Amino acid sequence: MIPENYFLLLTSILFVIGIYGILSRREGISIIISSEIIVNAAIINFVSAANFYSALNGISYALITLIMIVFETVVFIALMVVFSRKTGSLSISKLGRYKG
Amino acid sequence: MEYLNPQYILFSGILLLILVDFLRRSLNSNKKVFLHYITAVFLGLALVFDVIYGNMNINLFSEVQYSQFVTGFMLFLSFFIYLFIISDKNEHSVAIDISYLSAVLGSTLVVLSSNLLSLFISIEILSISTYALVYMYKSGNALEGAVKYLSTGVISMVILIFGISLIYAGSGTLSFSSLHVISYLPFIAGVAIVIAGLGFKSTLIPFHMWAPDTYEASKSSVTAFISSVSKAAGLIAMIRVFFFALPVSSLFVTALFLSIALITIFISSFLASVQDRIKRILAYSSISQAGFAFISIAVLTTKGINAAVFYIFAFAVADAIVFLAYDMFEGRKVIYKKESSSMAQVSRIGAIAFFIGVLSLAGFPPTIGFFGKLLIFYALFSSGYFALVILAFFALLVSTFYYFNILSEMHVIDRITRDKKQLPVKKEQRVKETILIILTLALFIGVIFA
Amino acid sequence: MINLIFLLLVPAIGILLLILKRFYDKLPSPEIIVLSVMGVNALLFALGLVFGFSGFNVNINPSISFSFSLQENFITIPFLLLAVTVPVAILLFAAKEIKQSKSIFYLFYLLVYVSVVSVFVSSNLIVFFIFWEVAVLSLFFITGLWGNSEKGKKAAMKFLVFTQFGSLTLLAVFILLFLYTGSFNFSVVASRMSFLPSYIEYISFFLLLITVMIKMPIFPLHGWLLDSYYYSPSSGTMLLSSMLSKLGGFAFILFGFGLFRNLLLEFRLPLIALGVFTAIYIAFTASGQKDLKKLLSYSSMFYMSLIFIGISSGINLAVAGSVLLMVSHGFIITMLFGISYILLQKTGTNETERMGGLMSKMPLLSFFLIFGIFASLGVPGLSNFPGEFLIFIGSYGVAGISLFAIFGIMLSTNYYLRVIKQALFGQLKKTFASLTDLSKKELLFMAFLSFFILLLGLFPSLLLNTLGGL
Amino acid sequence: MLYLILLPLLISAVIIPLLGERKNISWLISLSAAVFSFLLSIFFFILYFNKNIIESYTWFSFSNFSFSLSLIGNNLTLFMTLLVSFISIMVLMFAGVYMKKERHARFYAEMSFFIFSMLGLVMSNSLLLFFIFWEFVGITSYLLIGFWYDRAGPANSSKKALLITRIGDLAFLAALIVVFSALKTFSISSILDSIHSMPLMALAIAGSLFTIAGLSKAAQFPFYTWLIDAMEGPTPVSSLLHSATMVAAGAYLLVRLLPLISAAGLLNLIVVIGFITAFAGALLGLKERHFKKILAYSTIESLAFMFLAIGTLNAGGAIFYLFTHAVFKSMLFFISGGLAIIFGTYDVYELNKKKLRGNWFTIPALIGFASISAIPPFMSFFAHSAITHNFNVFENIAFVFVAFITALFSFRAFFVIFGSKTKKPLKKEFNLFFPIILLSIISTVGGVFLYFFNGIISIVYSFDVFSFIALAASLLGVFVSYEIFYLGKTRQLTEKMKSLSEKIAGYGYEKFIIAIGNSISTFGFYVGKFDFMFSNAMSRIAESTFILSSKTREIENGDAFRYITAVVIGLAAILLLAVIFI
Repeated sequence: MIPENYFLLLTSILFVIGIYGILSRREGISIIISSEIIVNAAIINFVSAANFYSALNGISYALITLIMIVFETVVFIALMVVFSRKTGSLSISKLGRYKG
Repeated sequence: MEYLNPQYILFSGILLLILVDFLRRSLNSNKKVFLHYITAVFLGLALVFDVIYGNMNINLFSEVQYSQFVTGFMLFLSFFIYLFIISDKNEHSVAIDISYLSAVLGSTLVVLSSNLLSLFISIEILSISTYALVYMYKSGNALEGAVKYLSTGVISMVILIFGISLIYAGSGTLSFSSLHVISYLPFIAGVAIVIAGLGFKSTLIPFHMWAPDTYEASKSSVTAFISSVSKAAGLIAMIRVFFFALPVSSLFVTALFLSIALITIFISSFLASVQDRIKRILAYSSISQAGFAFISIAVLTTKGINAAVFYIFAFAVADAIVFLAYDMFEGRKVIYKKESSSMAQVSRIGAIAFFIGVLSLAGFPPTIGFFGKLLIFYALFSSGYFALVILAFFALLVSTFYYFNILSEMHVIDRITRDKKQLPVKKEQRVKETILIILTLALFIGVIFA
Repeated sequence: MINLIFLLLVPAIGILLLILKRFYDKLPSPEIIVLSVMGVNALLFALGLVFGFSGFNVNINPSISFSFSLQENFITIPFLLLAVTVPVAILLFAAKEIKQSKSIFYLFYLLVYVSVVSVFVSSNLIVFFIFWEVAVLSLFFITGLWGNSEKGKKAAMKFLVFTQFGSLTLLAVFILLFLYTGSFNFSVVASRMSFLPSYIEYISFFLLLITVMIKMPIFPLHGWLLDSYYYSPSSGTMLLSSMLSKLGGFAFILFGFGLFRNLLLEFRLPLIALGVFTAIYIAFTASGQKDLKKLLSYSSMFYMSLIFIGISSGINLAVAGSVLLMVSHGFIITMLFGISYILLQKTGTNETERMGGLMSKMPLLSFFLIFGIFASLGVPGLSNFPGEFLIFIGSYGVAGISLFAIFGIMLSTNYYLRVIKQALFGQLKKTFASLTDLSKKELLFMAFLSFFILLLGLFPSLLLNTLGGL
Repeated sequence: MLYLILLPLLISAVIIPLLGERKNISWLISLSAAVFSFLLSIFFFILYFNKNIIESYTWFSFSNFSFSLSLIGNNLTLFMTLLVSFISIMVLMFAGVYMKKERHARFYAEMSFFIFSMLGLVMSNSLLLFFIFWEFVGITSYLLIGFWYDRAGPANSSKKALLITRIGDLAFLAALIVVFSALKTFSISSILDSIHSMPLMALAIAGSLFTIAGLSKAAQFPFYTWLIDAMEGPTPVSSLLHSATMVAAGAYLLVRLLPLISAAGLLNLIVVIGFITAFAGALLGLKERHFKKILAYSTIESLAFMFLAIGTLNAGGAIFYLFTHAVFKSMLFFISGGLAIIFGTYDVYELNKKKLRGNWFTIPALIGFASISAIPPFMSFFAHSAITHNFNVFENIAFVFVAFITALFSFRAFFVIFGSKTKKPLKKEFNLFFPIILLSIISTVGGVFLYFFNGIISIVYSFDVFSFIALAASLLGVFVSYEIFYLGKTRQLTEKMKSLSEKIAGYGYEKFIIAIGNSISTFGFYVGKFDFMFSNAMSRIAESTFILSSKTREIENGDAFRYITAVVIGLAAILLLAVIFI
């Protein structure tokens, strides 16, 4: 039985990796991919905690999360498609019409 | 009777619309207007049922003391904002109706959720449909607004779910009734991350940066929805989590919340005062309103929560009014502060409603904005935060400054009599003005809910 | 018995009529509407003096103790007299001054009127505050929209931000009172003042002081005064000086003297010293002014500082004197500002040095200017004297330092006489050869105010007898 | 019923402006009002002789404090009303001649009000009422001095007069407040009864403030300058101001409050000031060329005599001298005015060229100047001896010098004006002739009043050695001035005297006062500037924060990536805080 803390450590590392991924690239797609890493970390958390507390609802939370994040990703990618069609690039830094 | 509550109504509305849209080929394109009316009817029905029967009460979603009031005003605002949207003869697709309905559904669900995960789901529903609304309701450069909103939103959502998962890992439950504070690092970290995640929706600094741009980029009537109903949902979520679920009354949380609130109030006020475009001023002012509501949440007392709920109501109505009114002016190219003088030419009633709305935002009596602030200060005083109130006064002064900069430029009034040259008034403008009048009346009558 | 609500209802009807005038042009002109509203109100007030006033109460939201309740209190009558009469005079004046957007101007005008009246009669602190703010707002717009075209807006903004801070501190006081007494109702609050812990009492008292010092205004917080007095239209300046500054004094008496009397007595020495300092400082400041309107603005503040001395002495004699002085100063300063505007209109300048010898062309105006100046110098028989006298007698009993304020009167004699000498005496300048004297309407304005100045000066007991409750 | 004396003049003051400019009617109204007052005064004088009737009315009252106005009828006050109304009749008659060509309504209304105030002042028993009339007198005199407002001189001098007397008014006000706070009453009679129950401090303050009030009203050192300038006003005004009203009010106040002043221990100070003023007035008068200003200096000096009497606790002497002085001084002013009407000048050397000796003015003028110098058998000789009654040796010696110098400077004027003989007689106008003759008769035979006077106020005469020495000094003064100014001998001495007086005049007291006035204005100007900066400072601070925030807005540069970064930074900050704190 792997201790709960190991999972937490793993997910924290994943979280940090995800954050790093978000900050390191400016392409919309890399943002969503890095976000997926964080979501995966969350799912791992849910599942491992469900195992730890031997309660099933953790598993269902993980599934629900998966579904919701899929919606989000879909919307994001759809928008990115439009975006790349309009601007010819995926970098979200290219926007600057509205500012301070 | 059990099913006659707004959530089911809205949900069935969404289903109906999807069905009809699916069968759209067989429908005449003139009939699209009919779909809008159906949407409006569903919203209205939801409002009526909320008033009569209250909300749904199931496992993950349950009523709390203020939920009927909050969903009530959310539905009220959504209904009128929607009427305002459809009073424009612009063609818009059924998709917008659907996303609008689901956004409303999401925000009412946020109020009711009694589990962190259901809260997350509700916020997701709300967020996703508002992304769609911002993008699909075409105006100028909606894409930019949508992208900014969405990219910030996605990150906030994943942060939120990660925080929730940490809380689950720490405590083994996500239900508000069984959650309790434990001093366990993952749990604490989870709570901290949840603060950050929820901060996005309620536009607290530093999670606010998308807001001015998105507000400015999207159509003003949509902005009205985002800045009132959707933001109200975010703040209510804060209340749900930090007052009911995790009653953490430690000094640290209070200090953190208060400092976030103060930073929000001050920075947004100062930023608003240097803006040139009216809509952006309003956007920042809306952020500062959220700060005020949050300052009241931050004291984490019953008085504070009551004050916050009332204040959320107050600023949501006022925000809705100013953005809706601004929608009328935006169409006539009233963009910059110095152009506000021509507001009254566009619509006199619109200008007056805008005026009163801004007064309410600035907290001038006898509007409910004043009573909201009264309650907030009351809550702060009863918890003994005297210095905080004085600080808040200064922020209020700054906000008075920028609000009245618009108003004094507005000549609400000066030009009306002099220039007989009124733009031609269309029938839909009359409808819009009526809506504004009703909302403005709410600014005065709302006192009874205090 | 006259119900106090009528005093509010009549102007409210006037406001409605003004709004309706937009749509039905057949209604009489705004001036006439406002004048008749004020006439009816004055009549009601007179009837009320004879038959007595009765209170009014409607509960709106019991959970925050918000009820629309009106009630006479111990200093209402003199202030009501001021609020009911002076605006009539200002109206006579504004009818000439305001040329554009009349109906809107009078809308704001009536708003100021109704809110000042309501502040004086309201017995619920929220109602008090609401009308307090409405008055500020209306004057903000009057200053900003009808004032000096370049600087009016900035001045209005300064006025708003300053007074808004004062309003907020007042609000804080109200909330603190509510917190510990559980009610916004004035009489209930007054009866439960012992519930307040002492530190809360201190805090509220100082917050109240800030409010008062901004509103009246008193030395360190008077920054808004000059700009907003100077750049307002003259009728706005009159409203500011005769009505708004009196609200500050009213609040100070009602709350400072009525509720926090112990603290007032405790702090009266420093407060009186502050008042004396302000008086002398402002008298010096005014001596340095060449511009008549600026000079009058500062001199108005000088009298407010005397009032401050009177109230902060906490002796009922001096407080009664402050009430008298406030009422009388309302009349006098209105008249003086009116004259300064007429002079500006006729001579094209506000600087007394550039006038000269106007007396030979405008004997009536000169008469009223000299009359007003002597009235404000406290010549017995005119209305300032009883007030000043009572203030000095009362405050001397507790702090000998208050006598030094008399030095300020000396200085004001100096600058007022300079005004008379430079503007009225001396040789008539050739450019002014075609000046004409007061018109009928202006004469009426002056005579109306002079009547009250004389009346209150000769029979101060008219007001003093109503102050028995002090 | 005493207020009846006041009513006619008040009514006339109200009616005259209402009637407007009509030929002579204002004059008639005011004159008849004064006559009425005079008759009423006689009536009341007889009625209340040797009684002490107090009539009290409550003006207003508040919480146990009653602000009452009361009039008192006794020998002193009613005698003063007689004097004031009598002199007023004379002055108004004279004004009928002098002011013929001016606008009447304003002048006579103000005159009536002025006389009304003075009558009220002398009768009032309540200090409050006293103060009220005191203020009225001051302000009406301001308006009267500035009657010719369109000339530069009156405009300036009226302002100066009111400013300086206002010092006294406000001192009076302050004293009033001090006294009232101590004794809770305004009634002079009860105040004087209970002086000893007053705290010493309050007594000293009140006493000195009252003294300042009296000094400034009576144009004593250091306040005397306004009186000289006040000569810019019309001559009837000057004569009224100088004889029985304005300046007399100052002395009268101190006479009424003499016990208080003496209890405050200020008598010696008053004596010293009296001597300083007397010397200064006489010396300054020596160089003056303007007839009215010479008379003004003599007024200052005469009032100084009254103050000497007051300072030696000799109220009767002061009042007697006040009466005497009122009579001859108003006559002298009539003469100066009459000459000015005929010759159009007040300059004594100009008048000298007109060859005046021998016309009908000569004898009254001689009587007048002799009265100034206190030469028997004129009334003022007796008055002088009444003044000196309580003097000690030093005071007596000083007074001898004063007597000499007084005679010198007053006869200088006489000899200069009436220096050369004329041939043609001057026309006599009744309104001018009658008052002058009547007053000169009174000044001549006034000594007979002595016994009568003694019944009114207790006066003690002291015809001792010093009074004869003083008389001798006066005669010497007359002789010297005859030698110098009439015969023109000893030019050197003349020059020396002139230069001496010019030195005194040039010691810059006038300049000093003007400098004070200017420095107040300048100081006020800088305070005003400071205030302007001060009030702008706050808005400056506000503006600087806006500049700061216009920098902060740069952070939001529209780059969505930056927004995400902000979210992450916020998250990191919160996390860090959470971890650190827990």
